[in-house]
Amino acid sequence: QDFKIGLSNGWVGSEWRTQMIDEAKAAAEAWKEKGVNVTVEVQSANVDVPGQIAHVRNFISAGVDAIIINPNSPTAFDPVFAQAKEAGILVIATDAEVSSPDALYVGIDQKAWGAAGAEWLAKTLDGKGNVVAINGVAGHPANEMRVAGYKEVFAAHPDIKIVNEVNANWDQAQGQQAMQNLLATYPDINGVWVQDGMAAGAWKSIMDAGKTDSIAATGEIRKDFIDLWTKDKLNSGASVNPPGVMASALNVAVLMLQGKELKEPAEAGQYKNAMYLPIPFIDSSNLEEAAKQLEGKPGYYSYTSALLIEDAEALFK
Amino acid sequence: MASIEAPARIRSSSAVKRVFERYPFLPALIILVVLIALNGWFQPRSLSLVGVTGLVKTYLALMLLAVAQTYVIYSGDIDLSAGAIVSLVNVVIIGVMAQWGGDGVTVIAALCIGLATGLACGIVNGIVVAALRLQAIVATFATSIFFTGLALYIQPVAGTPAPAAFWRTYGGRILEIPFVFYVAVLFAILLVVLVRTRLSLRLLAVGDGQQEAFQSGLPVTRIRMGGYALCGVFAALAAFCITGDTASGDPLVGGKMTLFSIAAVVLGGSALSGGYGTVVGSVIGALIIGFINSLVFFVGTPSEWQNLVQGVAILLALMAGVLVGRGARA
Amino acid sequence: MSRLQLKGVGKSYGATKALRHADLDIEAGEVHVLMGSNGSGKSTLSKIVAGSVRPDMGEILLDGKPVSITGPQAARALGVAIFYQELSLAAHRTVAENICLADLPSRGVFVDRKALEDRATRYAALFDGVTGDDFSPDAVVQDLRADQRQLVEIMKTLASEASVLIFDEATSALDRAQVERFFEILRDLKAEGRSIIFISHRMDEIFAIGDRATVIRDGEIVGSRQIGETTPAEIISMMVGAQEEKAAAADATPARPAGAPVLSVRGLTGPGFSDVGFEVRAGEILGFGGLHGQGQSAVLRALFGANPPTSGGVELGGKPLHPKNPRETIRQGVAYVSGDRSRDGVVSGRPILENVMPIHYLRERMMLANPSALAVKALPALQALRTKFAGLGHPISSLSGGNQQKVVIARWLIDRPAVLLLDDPTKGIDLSAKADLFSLIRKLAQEGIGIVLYASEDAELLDNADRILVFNGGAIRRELTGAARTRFNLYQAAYEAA
Amino acid sequence: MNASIAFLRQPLVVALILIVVLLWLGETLSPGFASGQQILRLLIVAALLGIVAAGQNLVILGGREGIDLSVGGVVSLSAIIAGNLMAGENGGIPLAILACVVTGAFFGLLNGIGVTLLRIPPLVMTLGMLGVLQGLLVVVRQGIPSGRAAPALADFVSRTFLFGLPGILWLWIAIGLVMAFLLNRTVFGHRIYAVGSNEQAAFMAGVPVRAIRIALFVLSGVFAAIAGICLLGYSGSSFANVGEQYMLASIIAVVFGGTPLSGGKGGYTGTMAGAFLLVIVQSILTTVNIDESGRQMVFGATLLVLMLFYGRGRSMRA
Ligand SMILES: Nc1ncnc2c1ncn2[C@@H]1O[C@H](COP(=O)(O)OP(=O)(O)OP(=O)(O)O)[C@@H](O)[C@H]1O
Ligand SMILES: Nc1ncnc2c1ncn2[C@@H]1O[C@H](COP(=O)(O)OP(=O)(O)OP(=O)(O)O)[C@@H](O)[C@H]1O
Ligand SMILES: O[C@@H]1[C@@H](O)[C@H](O)OC[C@H]1O
Ligand SMILES: [Mg+2]
Ligand SMILES: [Mg+2]
Repeated sequence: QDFKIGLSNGWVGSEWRTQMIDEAKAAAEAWKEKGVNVTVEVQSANVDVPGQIAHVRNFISAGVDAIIINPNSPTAFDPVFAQAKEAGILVIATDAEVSSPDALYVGIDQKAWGAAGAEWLAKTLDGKGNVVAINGVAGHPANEMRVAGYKEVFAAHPDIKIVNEVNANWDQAQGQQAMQNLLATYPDINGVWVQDGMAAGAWKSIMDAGKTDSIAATGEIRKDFIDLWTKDKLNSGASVNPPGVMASALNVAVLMLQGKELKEPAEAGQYKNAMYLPIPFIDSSNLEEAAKQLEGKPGYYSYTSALLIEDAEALFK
Repeated sequence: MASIEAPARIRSSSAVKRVFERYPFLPALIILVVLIALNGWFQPRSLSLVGVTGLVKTYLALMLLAVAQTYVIYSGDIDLSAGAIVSLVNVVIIGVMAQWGGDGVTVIAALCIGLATGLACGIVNGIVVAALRLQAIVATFATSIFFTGLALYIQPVAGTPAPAAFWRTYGGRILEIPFVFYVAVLFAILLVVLVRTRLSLRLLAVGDGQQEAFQSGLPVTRIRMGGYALCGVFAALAAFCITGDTASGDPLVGGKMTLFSIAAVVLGGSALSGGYGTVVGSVIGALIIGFINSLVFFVGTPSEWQNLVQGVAILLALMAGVLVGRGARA
Repeated sequence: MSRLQLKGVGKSYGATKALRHADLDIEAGEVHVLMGSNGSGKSTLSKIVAGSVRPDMGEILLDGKPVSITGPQAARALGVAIFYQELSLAAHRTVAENICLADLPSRGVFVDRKALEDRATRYAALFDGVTGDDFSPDAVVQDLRADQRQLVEIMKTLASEASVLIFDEATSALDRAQVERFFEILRDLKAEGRSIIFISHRMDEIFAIGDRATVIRDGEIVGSRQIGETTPAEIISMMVGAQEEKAAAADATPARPAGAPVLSVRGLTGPGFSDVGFEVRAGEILGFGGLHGQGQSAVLRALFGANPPTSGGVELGGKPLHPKNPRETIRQGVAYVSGDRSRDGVVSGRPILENVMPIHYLRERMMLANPSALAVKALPALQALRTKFAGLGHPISSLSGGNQQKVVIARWLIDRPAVLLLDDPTKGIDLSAKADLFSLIRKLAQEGIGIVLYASEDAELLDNADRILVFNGGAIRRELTGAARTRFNLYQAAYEAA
Repeated sequence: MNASIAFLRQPLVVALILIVVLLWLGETLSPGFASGQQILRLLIVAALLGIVAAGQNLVILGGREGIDLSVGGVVSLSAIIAGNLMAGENGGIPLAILACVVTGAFFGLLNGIGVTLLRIPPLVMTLGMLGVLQGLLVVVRQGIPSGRAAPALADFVSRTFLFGLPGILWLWIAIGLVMAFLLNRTVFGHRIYAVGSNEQAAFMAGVPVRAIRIALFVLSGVFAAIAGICLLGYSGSSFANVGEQYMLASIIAVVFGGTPLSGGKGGYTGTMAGAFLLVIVQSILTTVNIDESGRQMVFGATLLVLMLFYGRGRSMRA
């Protein structure tokens, strides 16, 4: 069996995305053992939404069997996915949900991801205290879902007060600057909800301000940070969006191309087309384990997990 | 008695020179033809009707935005907020359609409101740059931040879908011909008409020297504002295309297009310093960017190299455009 | 009743009083000449009337009625049009578009191309035969020569059909034939009853076309004379004021020195000239003559390395010189003064000091610039030219044109050059500054510097050059020495078919 | 009276007054904002921007629409290279500095060559170069792991070094002094202004126009590279696109410092104040609790209002 799969990634601003592509390529390789020849064609570049639509159109021109996309927009691909479907191409989105009825989402629930961090923070703070949030790019769907997730959780804890929310554009240095400004303005912060790489920046400011012991903040999953976390015994917890999501999606895609049917149709999420993957969580209880997985990896390498072929097969009839 | 002609100026090449003077986009056109050929060579299907339709759909917005940018560059100005205007108009029309429903009348009303929004943004830029005389690069960067904020206010997160009738029309066919081709033809007619206007000519004259134009009795401030207003209107048209193609609202959708629109204008042979250029060139410039991007994929560039190869190719095309254009004209 | 009247009009730029309380009457059907040295306020007055400069005080009346001229557009609406000294053309537009730009023939929002072309052709036709045959209404202005651009600016001014026409140094780049034709047109306009303000530094033109002359000195109107009732000498003495009268007269019989050759040129060929050869001796002032644009400037710029020659041999003080760029030639002792100071000379917005020093920096290979040490070098050079300035730290743009040019010349006086190339150095310079300049040049020649002088004014050449090479069609056609240096010979050689 | 108004209108003075006003405003809106410690932290952030803006300033001064949009890319690349070469070890610092400076100079040189020898407009050349650098970043990060700052570098940026100021502020002050000396007391400086104000006249006076302009772009690349190293020290580890935010910010800092984009006049002292001013505005906006949309609208409007204090172009009617 021969399948050609196109992988589209519209943002290469973080190592997470690089790792995502690498893991997906490795997953394709792994199919060889099963006698299935999966070739991947990759378009991974910094593009805007129109640019990524061009990715999809290029794949259609190239005649792929399936497209797996980490999309820059939830809704903007509806028309082009419809076109892909017309051309008989299977479309799977990962990492961010899409509204298209012609596509399937395989990845984590970003809202639950945001909520998980917030739950940990609320528990750590005993349900009370002053919290600030440092968010990614305002208006970006993944960011907004995560924000909705933490808001819901904090709303359920009347004694937790969100004193300010700022956007630092998923940029580590901006996260650090934002945290610095927030620390100066709010001397009585107890908790920080911060995403991804910005967490490392925020923690740097917290440590510079000598508040390591008095502040609890969410963390991230790159080896560098996990090491720092272990070494300085940070009061942190990180929900994991594993870069392996695209590999998981690829395995699902191949099985579908083989004509297999899902046991439970993918009908989760707001668009009723999602198949959610589990969200691991790292805190003091399993920090060591996480560190072990990352041993020997480069500093930018993220803690990961993916559906192996067997795991995926279990989901099909 | 006539003054005697100095012998040095070579007159033989003046015909070639004339041609390039009149059609400054010729070098760009040559680059484009080569790129199209290469695309066809490496991926024949990219030149099929579907492939070409897809390309037009994808890059029509950039073409329109490049044209928008051209009008301000004509007069020696620049608009770093063009992409932000696209985003703003995009969320405005999506918002209106979501509010009022997606029937034909509403869609038309939404588009009118969108045009008005683009026009208003253009006028704001015109006031800030021409009337208040702030430096265009920094002032329109500031307005771009403002417009983005406004877009975020109107629609805090990307998403809201466009009515199906809207994008199905845009993506569909009429009499077996893809709708976008009608749009492209309309667009071409519009450009031909605009070339003949007083505003076009006067913008170019202002671009040749504001002080001179003012002293000649031209209402320079009003003309420059006219350029920005036109830019706003074309940015709104670009937003319509984006909305047709993405069928949704996104407060950040146009942000990255600004710099590409400037690159497209330069690729098309217009002078950034003003006074010299064509809108056709800018359209070609936008297409060059599009074909470079797809060619990079079709030749099989490894993914981690794609951005670099695109960057280098665009830089080389920019340089070639400037150099060939100058060489041919000199 | 006067067509145009100025009453107490004044304008200051910071501390500079460009125009003080000016009163002026212009009649219908007269050519009214404005005379005055550089920076006396002629252009300021003109621009105020044309609306592009805002006066600080005073009143302007047209046909006896006070008017408010709020800008160039308003001025045109009131029937006032102007030829700008520094031109107002759009370089990438065609001649036709430029001629009609201010008042585009249109149908609705569209340009009426046909009407535009017709109108432009009509005005261009006025100069048929003197424009040069590469001139046409659809030529792009950028490709035109300086004289052709001036003609376009004239056509543009005429196309306004205004009743008051101002020509601010409209003839400075024109050749004799073009000037003649222009004057014919002016006479026709006069006959139609239009009022013309005409500004020029050329005395002969003024007496050829003017009806009345008004002299401005230091922003103040000194007085008016009927042209028929005055003499050049009277005008000049009004211009320079009592204390400087002697300055105008130049030495008519220069001594004939004959030192060693400083500069010898053989078979020099380049853009605009071919096979040019000559020799300049120490202490000699060699003149370049002929109609303007016959290669004189091009040769000088080539020798300086600004537009390098394509072939030929040059020796400077016996050593070969390869003029590749100014940097190299300056180092070897070549100096060059351009008449186009705003283009080639002045670094506007920067202090006078920085404008005097660049040659010194280069020749001394300096790295550091200590202002007080530099002032010691700069001041004598400026004083030698009697430059008027308030302080070395003031921006050069605060000076009048003539004084700016003196600063530009002064930069060559700090380190003596071996040869001084003067490319119409007095263009737009007033008479007293000219006199200063030429006496300095003579002095430099006597000190052994070889001097080549191209002057577009014949009198300057005849008065100051020891020997004149007449250029025509990019080549030297005649050499005039000693008693042969007459105006007649000069014209004859200049107008001979190439 | 006139003299004092003229004094108050000098860009540097305007910037300083605005700084004081904004600090006061910040303190009012959120007490603690104008505390000594916080001002120091803001100055560190301003220094990062200010160092990038030094190069930007030079390029802009050189005239001919001089502008360097590629600085952001160079900052990012330099941070990554530095992080990898020092890999958390102090011993790696010298090599890292050398490599970054050479890299910055190299891309500056390419820009300079494109702009002068090929006569590509600077905006176009450096915009194209930005695309190349962004692509290069992707390639580089793929091949080599992102590195970490050496402890000494981190200390240099954030720990007190002398008289209560961290090393980076001393570096910034030193750069300020060098720039002032360079621009006012050296032949090179005078030539920069000459080229920026009237290139043709400079050429005719023997100024090596092209060499000067190339040098300006090289210096811009070098300053951006230095800023990249400092940024690495600031954030501890390198990561993608760190420099992106400096592209337009550095231009605004220059403009707020009183150097018009047309070149030929202005200087670096103003730019330093301009950089600080911009950082203060941004910080105030982070500390007030409003929606991001509101923040951006206020930020955009504030920039416009601040611009009114500076370079309004001349009226065409003199
Ligand atoms: N825009 C300006 N800013 C400052 N000073 C100016 C300006 N324009 C003219 N001046 C000054 O005003 C005075 C009068 O200048 P104006 O140009 O009117 O002289 P002019 O008689 O036309 O001289 P020229 O014969 O050199 O053309 C001069 O001292 C000049 O330096
Ligand atoms: N022969 C020469 N050798 C060295 N430098 C020169 C020479 N001629 C001009 N220059 C200088 O080199 C630079 C570019 O020259 P050039 O005059 O061709 O530019 P330009 O014509 O003004 O450019 P553009 O065509 O973009 O308007 C300028 O700094 C100019 O002053
Ligand atoms: O977790 C993030 C992922 O959701 C985003 O799409 O890419 C960057 C990651 O850091
Ligand atoms: Mg040129
Ligand atoms: Mg004048």
